[in-house]
Amino acid sequence: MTYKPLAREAIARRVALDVPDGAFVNLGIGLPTQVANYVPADREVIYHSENGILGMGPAPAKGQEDPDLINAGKQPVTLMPGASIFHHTDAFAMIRGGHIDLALLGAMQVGATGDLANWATGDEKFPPAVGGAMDLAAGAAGVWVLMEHTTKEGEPKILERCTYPLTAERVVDRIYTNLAVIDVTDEGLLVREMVPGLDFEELQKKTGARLRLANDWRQIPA
Amino acid sequence: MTYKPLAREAIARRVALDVPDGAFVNLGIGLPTQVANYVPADREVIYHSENGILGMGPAPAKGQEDPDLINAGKQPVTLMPGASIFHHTDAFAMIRGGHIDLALLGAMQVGATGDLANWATGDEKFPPAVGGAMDLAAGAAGVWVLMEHTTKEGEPKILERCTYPLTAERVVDRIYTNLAVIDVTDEGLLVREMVPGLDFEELQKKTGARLRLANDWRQIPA
Amino acid sequence: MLNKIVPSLAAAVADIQDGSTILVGGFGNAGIPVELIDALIDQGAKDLTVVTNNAGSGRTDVAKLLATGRVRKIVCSYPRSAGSVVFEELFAAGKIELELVPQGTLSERMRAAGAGIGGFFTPTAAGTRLAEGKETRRIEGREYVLEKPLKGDVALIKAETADRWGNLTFRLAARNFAPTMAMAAALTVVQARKLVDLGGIDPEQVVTPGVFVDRVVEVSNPAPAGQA
Amino acid sequence: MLNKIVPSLAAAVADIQDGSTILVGGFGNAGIPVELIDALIDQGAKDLTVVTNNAGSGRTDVAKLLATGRVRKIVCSYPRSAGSVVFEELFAAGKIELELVPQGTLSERMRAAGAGIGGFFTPTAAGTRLAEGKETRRIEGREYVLEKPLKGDVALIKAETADRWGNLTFRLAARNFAPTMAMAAALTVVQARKLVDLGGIDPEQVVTPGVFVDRVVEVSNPAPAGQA
Repeated sequence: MTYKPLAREAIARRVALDVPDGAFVNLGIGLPTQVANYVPADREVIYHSENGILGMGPAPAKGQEDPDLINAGKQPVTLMPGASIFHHTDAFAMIRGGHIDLALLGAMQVGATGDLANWATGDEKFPPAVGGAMDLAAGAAGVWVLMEHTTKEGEPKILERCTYPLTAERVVDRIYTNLAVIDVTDEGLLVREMVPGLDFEELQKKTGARLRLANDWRQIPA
Repeated sequence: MTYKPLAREAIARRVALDVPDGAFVNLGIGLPTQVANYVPADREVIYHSENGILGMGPAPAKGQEDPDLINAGKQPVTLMPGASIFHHTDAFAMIRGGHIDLALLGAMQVGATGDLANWATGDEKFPPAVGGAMDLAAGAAGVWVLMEHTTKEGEPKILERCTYPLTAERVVDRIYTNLAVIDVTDEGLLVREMVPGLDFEELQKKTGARLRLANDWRQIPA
Repeated sequence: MLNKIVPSLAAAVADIQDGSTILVGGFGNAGIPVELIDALIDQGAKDLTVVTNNAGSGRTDVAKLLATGRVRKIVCSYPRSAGSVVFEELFAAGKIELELVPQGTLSERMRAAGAGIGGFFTPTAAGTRLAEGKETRRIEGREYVLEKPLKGDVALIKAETADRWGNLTFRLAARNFAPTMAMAAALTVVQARKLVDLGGIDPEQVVTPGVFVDRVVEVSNPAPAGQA
Repeated sequence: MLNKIVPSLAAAVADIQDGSTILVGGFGNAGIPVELIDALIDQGAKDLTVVTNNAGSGRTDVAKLLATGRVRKIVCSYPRSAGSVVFEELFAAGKIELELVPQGTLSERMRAAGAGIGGFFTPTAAGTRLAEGKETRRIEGREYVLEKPLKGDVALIKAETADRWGNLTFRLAARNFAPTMAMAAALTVVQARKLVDLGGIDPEQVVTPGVFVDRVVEVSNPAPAGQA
């Protein structure tokens, strides 16, 4: 059988279906930021930015950008009615204190017990940069990862143990890739969904940790 | 020679002369609160209250009290232009972080090295209460004590070591009593001023710790 | 839709469990959530630990809750104040346990709970009886005491303005412990004098962002606290 | 009279010493005190440690300060961002030391310095390379790292409104690190877009109370940060 991996936007679209109504959500830089574009219109999601914003709205119209109103990725944003502004220490108190329901993060690697590596490859040539990644990973009530299932070279990014420097230990709850949706459970990695046409053995081959297939697994909805 | 101890108000009046222009000051409950009444009119002093006020003004006119605007002693106060309101945790960050220039506090006992006892007598009959006393004593940049020189029974309140439970160790900078003004220095207690007519030997007799008389000591100005 | 507004005081406190730790806002008589406390009394939860700065005065609000006999323990900085007769009677009779905490440490411990801090070193109370039994450490020549986070199951808070996301403002010094307690409890319940539409509070003037609040009930004419 | 307003940028930074630790507000290009940084460059202090979230972008402000070669060490969370060419060159050449701190820990460490906290346990970075060499502790089943206060000799802050007592407001997300840095430095220097009379800021809307501020200078048309 043949299968077609999800496009990057399709990963964001798939995650968006699971973001609960009324949730306080922090979107990581890059692909996670796109999730907001696909959340169903009947859900009200409150977006948090670690530079001191709750209730971020979409990007402003061209020419309407305000240099004092940017998100954690330094892109211009807007405020929704109900938004609030606070300082950095309070923004991270929200994160560290478990008040943010969900952090959607990109990843380089995820370990079988939910370890996350998304800040450094260990390559010493470039200066390291961590930003708020460790605070979000350790602090948010829920952590979902969005990423390609393998590297460009086809190496697995889901591993028994990460080889890259960790961002946090045992924090990832769920992994959304271009091939599958996988829960991190006390009994290990549990495949909930796969793209149409992909069989479990093929998925396991592309994964560096032991997977189990949920009894009620299903195809990722188109 | 005869001498006349200062009245309570006169202690407050004497302290007021030393409160610097532009200082951020926290006034303890009771006698210290009265100091504000005597600060010279050409000085601008900013009063802090640990329940979240900077820039407190005098008591409101009768009938103008606002139940939401009280000081740490739960008395109604007013706000000066330039006042600010903040929450308790920030109010104590100001104190603990050394941002309050001066705390004026009452005391039951003061030790020769600046130990302060002003919250409990050790009598177990009554429930203990500490309020912000320990935070102020440990945190304020400067701590001045206002008190009678002896107890009603004539027992000294300035001692080599306090016998009552401590509020904080080594924090008092200066002691204003109804008999004298005494600095706590690295070399011990140094008498700066005495009430007219009091001689040093008499003061020493009423004091439970060794005093030294400053070369440039003077009479407490009337 | 995110709507934290509940229709009644009874609904706001309906599921508070026996044995809960309840953080109660207020300093002196400013900021005490009188109506929420009354609702808690009507609701009937018992074996409570109450964390609040003062132990009530007069016969209403905190004092009234203590008088029900349902408070096992009180954690506060200043239980003995003008009119704290109910507390004093219970204390003298050995019917209530008291944990005395310096006021700034009380607030900072709740802030730690709300901010995910596992503990902190404070100079307050170092060398005193209130540090007995606690871990201490010398840091840069100064003695510090290790204090632990103080978390609530429930916070009862009085606010001035609220919207359906739970954004809050307060009135003058009635703010006191409320923003910190709102962070520090698993369930934060707010009585607000005025409900406004989303956007009715300027984003830069929100004092407590809605993320710290779970339920809001309107009490447009709150009773004064500390009445005899 | 308490008057923190100084007449010029030069006067605001006149006595900054060689070897100082300078906290510089801003996140991305929002809230960066461009004119104060320029004044510091003109003033000439060297052997500096700079604490700021990003390591500058373009060739102005933080990047321009780094390019002078007077910054021995930078403490930040995210030095590598779009346009951080000056930092990258210095780092590659071994001409600047980097202490990388997670963003929330960076802010909390400065808050601890400002609030008189001797140290705190945080779950952030537990089990990672950034906790190596640090004391750790298991608290209620979770691993925490002991972090120390981070104090500045000087903070350079951009505000929107200020009065002569040093009360401040900020504009939108330009607030970011400024209130915390204002608490954390021995000398807090502010450039404000607008000076107002005492009472010109509503007491409930003051974000940084004047007690945390030492000097205010008016810069009514601040330049944008991060320019090439």
